[in-house]
Amino acid sequence: MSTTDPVPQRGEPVVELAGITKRFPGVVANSDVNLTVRAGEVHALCGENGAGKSTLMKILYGMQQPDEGTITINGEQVRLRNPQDAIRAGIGMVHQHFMLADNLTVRENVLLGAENLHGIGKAASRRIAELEERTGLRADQNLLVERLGVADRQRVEIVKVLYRGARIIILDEPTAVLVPQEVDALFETVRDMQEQGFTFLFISHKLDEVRAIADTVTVIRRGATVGTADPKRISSRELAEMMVGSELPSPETRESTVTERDVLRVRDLKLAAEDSERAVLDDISFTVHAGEILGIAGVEGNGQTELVETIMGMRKATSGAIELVTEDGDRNLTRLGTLARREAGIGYIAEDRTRHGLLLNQPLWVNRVLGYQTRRPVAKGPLIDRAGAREDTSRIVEQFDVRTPGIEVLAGALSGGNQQKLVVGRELSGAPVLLIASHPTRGVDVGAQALIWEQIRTARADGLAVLLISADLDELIGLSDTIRVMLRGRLVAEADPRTVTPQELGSAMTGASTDGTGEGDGS
Amino acid sequence: MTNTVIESPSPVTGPPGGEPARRRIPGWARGLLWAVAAIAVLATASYATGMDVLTSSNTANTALRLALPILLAGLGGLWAERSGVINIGLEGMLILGTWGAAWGAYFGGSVWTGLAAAILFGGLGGLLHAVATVTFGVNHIVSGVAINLLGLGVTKYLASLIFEPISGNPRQSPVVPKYDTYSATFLSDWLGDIEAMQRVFISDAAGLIRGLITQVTPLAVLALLLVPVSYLILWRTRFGLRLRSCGENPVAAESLGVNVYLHKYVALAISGGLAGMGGASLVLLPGGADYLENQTNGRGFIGLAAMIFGNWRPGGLLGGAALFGYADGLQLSGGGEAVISLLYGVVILLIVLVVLQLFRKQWLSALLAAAGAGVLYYIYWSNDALPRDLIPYTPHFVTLIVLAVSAQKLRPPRAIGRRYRRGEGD
Amino acid sequence: MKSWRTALLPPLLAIIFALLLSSIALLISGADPLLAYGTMLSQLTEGSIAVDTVNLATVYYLAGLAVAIGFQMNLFNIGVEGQYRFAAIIAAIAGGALQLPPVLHTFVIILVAALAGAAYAAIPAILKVTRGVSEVISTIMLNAIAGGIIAFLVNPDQFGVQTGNNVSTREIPESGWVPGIPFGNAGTLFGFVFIAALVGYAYWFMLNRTRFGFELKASGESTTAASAGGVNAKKMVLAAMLLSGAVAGLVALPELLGRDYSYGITSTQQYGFTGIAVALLGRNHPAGIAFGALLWAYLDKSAVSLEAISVPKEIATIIQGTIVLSVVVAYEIVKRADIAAEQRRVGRALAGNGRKPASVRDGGAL
Amino acid sequence: KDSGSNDNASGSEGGNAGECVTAEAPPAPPAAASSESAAGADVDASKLKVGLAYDVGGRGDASFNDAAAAGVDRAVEQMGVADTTESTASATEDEASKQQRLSQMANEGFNPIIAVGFAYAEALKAVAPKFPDTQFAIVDDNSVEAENVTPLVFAEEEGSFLAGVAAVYKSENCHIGFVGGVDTPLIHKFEAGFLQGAKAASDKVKIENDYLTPAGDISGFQDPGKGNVVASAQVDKGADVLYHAAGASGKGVFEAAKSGNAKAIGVDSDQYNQKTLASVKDVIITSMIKRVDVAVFDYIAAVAKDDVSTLPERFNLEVDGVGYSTSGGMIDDIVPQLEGYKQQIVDGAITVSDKPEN
Ligand SMILES: Nc1ncnc2c1ncn2[C@@H]1O[C@H](COP(=O)(O)OP(=O)(O)OP(=O)(O)O)[C@@H](O)[C@H]1O
Ligand SMILES: Nc1ncnc2c1ncn2[C@@H]1O[C@H](COP(=O)(O)OP(=O)(O)OP(=O)(O)O)[C@@H](O)[C@H]1O
Ligand SMILES: [Mg+2]
Ligand SMILES: [Mg+2]
Repeated sequence: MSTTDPVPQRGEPVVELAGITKRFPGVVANSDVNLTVRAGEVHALCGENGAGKSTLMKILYGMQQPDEGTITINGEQVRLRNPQDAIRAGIGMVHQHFMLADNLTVRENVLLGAENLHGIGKAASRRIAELEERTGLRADQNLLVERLGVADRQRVEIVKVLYRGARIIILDEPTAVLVPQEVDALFETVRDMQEQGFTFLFISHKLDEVRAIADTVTVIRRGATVGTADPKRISSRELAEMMVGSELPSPETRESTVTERDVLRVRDLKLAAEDSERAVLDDISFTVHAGEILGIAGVEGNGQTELVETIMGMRKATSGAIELVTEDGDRNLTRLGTLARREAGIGYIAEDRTRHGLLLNQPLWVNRVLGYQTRRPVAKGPLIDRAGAREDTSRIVEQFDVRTPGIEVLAGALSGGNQQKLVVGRELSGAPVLLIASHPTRGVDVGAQALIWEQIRTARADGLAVLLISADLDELIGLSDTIRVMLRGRLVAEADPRTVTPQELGSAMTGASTDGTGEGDGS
Repeated sequence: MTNTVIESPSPVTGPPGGEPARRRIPGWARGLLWAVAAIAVLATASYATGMDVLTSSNTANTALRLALPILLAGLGGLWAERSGVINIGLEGMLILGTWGAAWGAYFGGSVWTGLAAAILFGGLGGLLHAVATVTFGVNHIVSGVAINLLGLGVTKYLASLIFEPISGNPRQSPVVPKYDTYSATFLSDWLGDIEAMQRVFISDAAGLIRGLITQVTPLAVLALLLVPVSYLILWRTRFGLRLRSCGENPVAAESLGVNVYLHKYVALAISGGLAGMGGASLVLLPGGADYLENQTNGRGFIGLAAMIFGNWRPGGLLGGAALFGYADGLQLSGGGEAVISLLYGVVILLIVLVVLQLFRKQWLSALLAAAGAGVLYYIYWSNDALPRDLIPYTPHFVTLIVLAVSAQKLRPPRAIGRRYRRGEGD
Repeated sequence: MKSWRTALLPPLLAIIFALLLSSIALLISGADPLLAYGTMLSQLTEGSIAVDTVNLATVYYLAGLAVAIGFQMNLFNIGVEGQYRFAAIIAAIAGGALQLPPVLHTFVIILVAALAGAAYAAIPAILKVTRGVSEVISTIMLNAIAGGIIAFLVNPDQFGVQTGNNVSTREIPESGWVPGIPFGNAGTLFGFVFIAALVGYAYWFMLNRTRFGFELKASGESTTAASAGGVNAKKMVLAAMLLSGAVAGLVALPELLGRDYSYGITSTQQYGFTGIAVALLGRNHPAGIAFGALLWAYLDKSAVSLEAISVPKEIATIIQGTIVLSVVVAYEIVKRADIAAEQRRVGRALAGNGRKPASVRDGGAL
Repeated sequence: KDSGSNDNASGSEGGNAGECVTAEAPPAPPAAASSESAAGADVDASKLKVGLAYDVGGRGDASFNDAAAAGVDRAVEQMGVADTTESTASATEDEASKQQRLSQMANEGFNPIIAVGFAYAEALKAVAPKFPDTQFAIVDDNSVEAENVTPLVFAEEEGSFLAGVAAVYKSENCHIGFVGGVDTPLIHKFEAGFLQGAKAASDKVKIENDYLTPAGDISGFQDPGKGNVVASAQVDKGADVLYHAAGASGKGVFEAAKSGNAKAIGVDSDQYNQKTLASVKDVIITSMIKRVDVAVFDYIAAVAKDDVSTLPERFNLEVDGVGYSTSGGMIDDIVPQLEGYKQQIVDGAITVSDKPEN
């Protein structure tokens, strides 16, 4: 193996963080945090958005310097001035947001910064191949990373860490974008490696996952350690209460509000990939009724993004029809641009709020205008109604509990959850007849999550039709009235949210099962 | 209901829209293919119009010379932009290089001291760009504009301070040593014979190659070698990998212990040095000027264009520089008639494109290309000389036409032009 | 919001820094910096320098605005140079050929210039949206080509007139001029100053008050977010480029309609490149650009006086380069301080609100 | 390594000089004393303060700016001019800067003020009326109509005519070339005279004729690299005597001539003796000289005598405002023929056009 250091005995503390304090301008991200991680364990960290988990881990990984406190690795007090120091100390980190260069190959991404270990030639290739084997990565080393799906990217990240000979591995929200099966596979790998003596620090907002994999869990609230517990002896609900000091919400819908009135009709929709005949979307037909939430399940990269963007007019359908039924009657949207579709009454919560939802360098009230620049109360004819926009933004801030010092603050200065609340508030303000919600609560903490679910549900009760795309199967099952499963650009199965389990849904999403969840697909 | 748990579900290996990885021809082979295609088109045009100058050794020789500063500036751009820093200050660094070359060659007494001083001066310009953009996070374009101004102002100032007492002219240096030229005589004679045989294609190719191996200067050889060398360093060494990673995702690079600032600094110093070398190629080549105010005349910008043309790759930028140099050389030495026959070559190119697009069922662009071909053919057919005021701009026209014809799949480094600060990544 | 300190401190610091640096250069060359600066300053009150400075600044202002419009949309329109020269020759030819009543004549010339500028900008715009050709390359090429077109058009065989050894377009009749404001010995202020100010106001209004300006800015900041918000990026590229070209088309008009009345081979070039520096100096803000244009013009003008006291006038270029660089560095430093202050403010405000842990009841979940 | 220069264009096949010449040269006049302007011999100019406004390039450009400077220098030396000032235009300055330069000098009491280059024409039109008591002169332009403005223009075409004749006499291949810097009317005069002279001497001479850049792009005067390429191409086509009117780009022309075993003719001043051209002087057989220095000197003398009307309307061959140099002795053998043509032009038997045919 690559590490020649004596492997510490199981159960001995390998990482001891004592009295760590980190202040950012205006925020104390960590205050007097103490954390002890023992060799060979999976140690979970839990906490709300912005609780300071990532910051703490970055400190351990040498990317941030603590203002106070000490770090002890394998019994030796160390100063980690940069990631290089941490790597040398045997620490590796898989970041919350992928740290991959898309335009470089898998091999290059792995080698980067660790060229001294095995050179950059054959020996390195062999070692990478070995690690790919171990982590289940089945991509050619010379493939550009941009061609990989999320699960494989995750694996590349882990290969990167292993390649550097890390014995202590930090996984910051590694499961946020994975489906249950992928999560299981990841956990399998983690357990295997745990057997071999690796130590893990694991961060997740999904408490059942924490309970499934972790040996110990430490909860952080507002930058300070609340306590450490044994996850096997504590329920998710108790854990959540430790985190937020309150009950754990669940996205359940009960009484159905589905009506007979069609709102969105999509027929035989087809979308060809750029420069090729291959269909990214094939033969998609469905209808969303007023008061209905139609959930689309699918592994990321199977065409959900494209479906949403085609309905929004950001991509041009190759064939098929999209119709919206409003009070003024049927409107064929197929030939309209995005703005016209929005004006026709579609609200759109994009899957990536920073790329598609917000102008990060503009104040909140300017963001209120985006997508509504032709409509009252934010516009008057060809002019922008600044007073109207400000006023309505204040309303959203109030109504949706956006935590911000004011509406002149730049959108980029809000935390992710608050950004999302602003987007949801905006998209529900135009009195939409249809809401397209892509991953509406991704990366959002439990409190904000509950609020967003509640708002969607309220609007649904008023007759709003919702097309919901989510990777969070609990959310999908809890909110939807109907679920359709998308695989390789087709709608392959239908499931009843009242009876289906996440595991079954996961099987259908990966094409592994043709039974149980309704009509099968032909592949 | 069954709970099927799949061991390793990774059904999708690429985002939709990404094509199933097409088999790719290696870069060098594609370059060769392009070169052969280009010679074929030129040979046909030369044969059809009876203009030997299209493929004469003299044209090739001239093209090489005119392409040198552009090539070197382009390489400078490549190094900077691969590390994530936009460099429109190339012009200023080129100017600094011209002054340095003359100064070094005059006071050092040798072309090599001149070259060294040019690299040094250009490199200083690059470092200034690094201080501004990397350390102070200044907008890259602002800094580039400032460096262009400073390059001009400082060299003018230094020239009047140092050169004027010797040359009696604040805008010109005294006479400085020039590079000797070398020819591969045997090969060149043999190729000369083939060229004289007037066989289609073979003679044309011989002529072009012969032009590249006669009266070559060490500086030209060095510059050409720098293309593969740049490739090897940037794509085949650990330093290059780290440097490129700074241009693609500096935060990721940082997270792996790469010193992003240092790599950007080094990249910019090299960038400036290369641009400085480009300046030296205006001063130290036989037949060139000594230091002369304003002699760079926008070549830094053309170099930048050549680099974008070449899609941020050394081979591509060599192609861009060669295209520009060739068209310029042709127009200068062959005049209007030669340009007219080049037009014929462009028409052939467009016809090929029409066929290709018809084959791909891209009706609209086929139609456009056909219309373009028609118009150009009409111009060719109805004129024997173009308006002479426009002829000097042949290389600019050619570059535009080639860009418009070739589908643009440009792939700039992902993080180019972005501000990066240590420890600010998420 | 922004204090005067934030707006004015950086340029002041930068100017001081640039002066210090230039002083070193001056001392090396054996000149007296104080005398040099004194001469530059005292020039302001002499002859027509003050008026000339404003006149030249008008030209730079328009060029700066043209560049800034492109920057708003993340387009790097290096092509202002070619666009203004192309527009100038077309407008001069049209203006010289037409016979119209006074105000109308002027108006038509301005219109022609704007259209010609936009037309020349349309080439890179169309190449960009249909073929993906980088506007940086295409405008570099078109700048050069504009020179050829002008040489061709101004040729006496086409539309030019030869006077002495100069060739230029036919003189525009007086009905097409924009009358200036005479200050006696202090020169004549271009009437176009007011038109330029109007254009500056229109730019500000368009950007900050109209839907179009909103879409432009949004698209410039984030193409993806804008397109999700219903803004067609390609259309905005076209619009921004055409608008930028149209304003570029006006660049030569203050001189053409206020002083020269014809455009020829000795007409000044490079205003487009100066425009880039001025736009950057003014941070794309109409008032900032005005400040940058005035400063730039002043440095250009006072450089002429330096030779009289045998100081190399390259010093002015060095000052200009140093100012551009140090202004942005100073802005950067002040901005960082401001962001930190802002964060502290946000932090305090949140702390004041009592950043209570999220509670399910807050969201009103079932 | 290439030995010094290629020897492919060796002159052996060209036969002896003169084969190309088809026209009989007019008889040379009896040698007259060179009229090196004696105007200033006894003039006292100690009351004059002379201002000199250069065009782009300024003092030291080894071209017309430099020649003007030489004229003033001689005036200082011989006539005791009290004070001088000078200022140079920059390539990108606006019209107002030129006016400013002239006004500034006038305000400071300089009189006369000499504007070097036709680029000052417009500025002078605006400034001259404001300073009626100041005398102005402008080189290379006669379009300014004002009482106090004296045009100093030259018959470049006449001097170039003789250059054309010399080229034909010295060509072994009966093939010569002209390289113009920028395609402007001023340079057309050089071209026109050269072409006419060559054709007058031979009806079978082949002439290459190229410009480096079109009007408005002054880089043609500053790009020896381009000059070299164009001239090399001309040499390659067989031209063996090249005449340039390309400012600093001319250096590239000389180098092309040198490496192609051809000869070259300089322009404006005696380029054989120019420091920056020392390495190529052996190919410069003669230069077409434009006596800007003489014109400037004579002008200052005339102002000192308070009578500018004595100045010639045009500085032509007759007043030795243009001419040719013989430094290096390479055209000593054809001086009689050249003098013969010169006499014909002076006498009016030959009129030289200032516009190229076609
Ligand atoms: N670079 C930084 N500059 C300033 N403040 C920061 C920075 N990074 C983090 N913070 C602050 O530190 C707090 C903790 O952030 P951190 O990313 O550690 O939260 P987290 O617990 O990982 O949240 P999440 O669950 O959303 O990932 C944030 O709320 C933020 O205010
Ligand atoms: N690079 C940074 N520079 C300045 N401030 C930052 C930076 N990164 C984070 N912050 C601060 O952190 C806060 C947001 O933190 P963070 O991104 O961790 O939020 P979050 O709630 O964890 O959202 P998410 O879970 O979606 O990442 C903001 O208040 C912002 O001011
Ligand atoms: Mg976070
Ligand atoms: Mg985090």
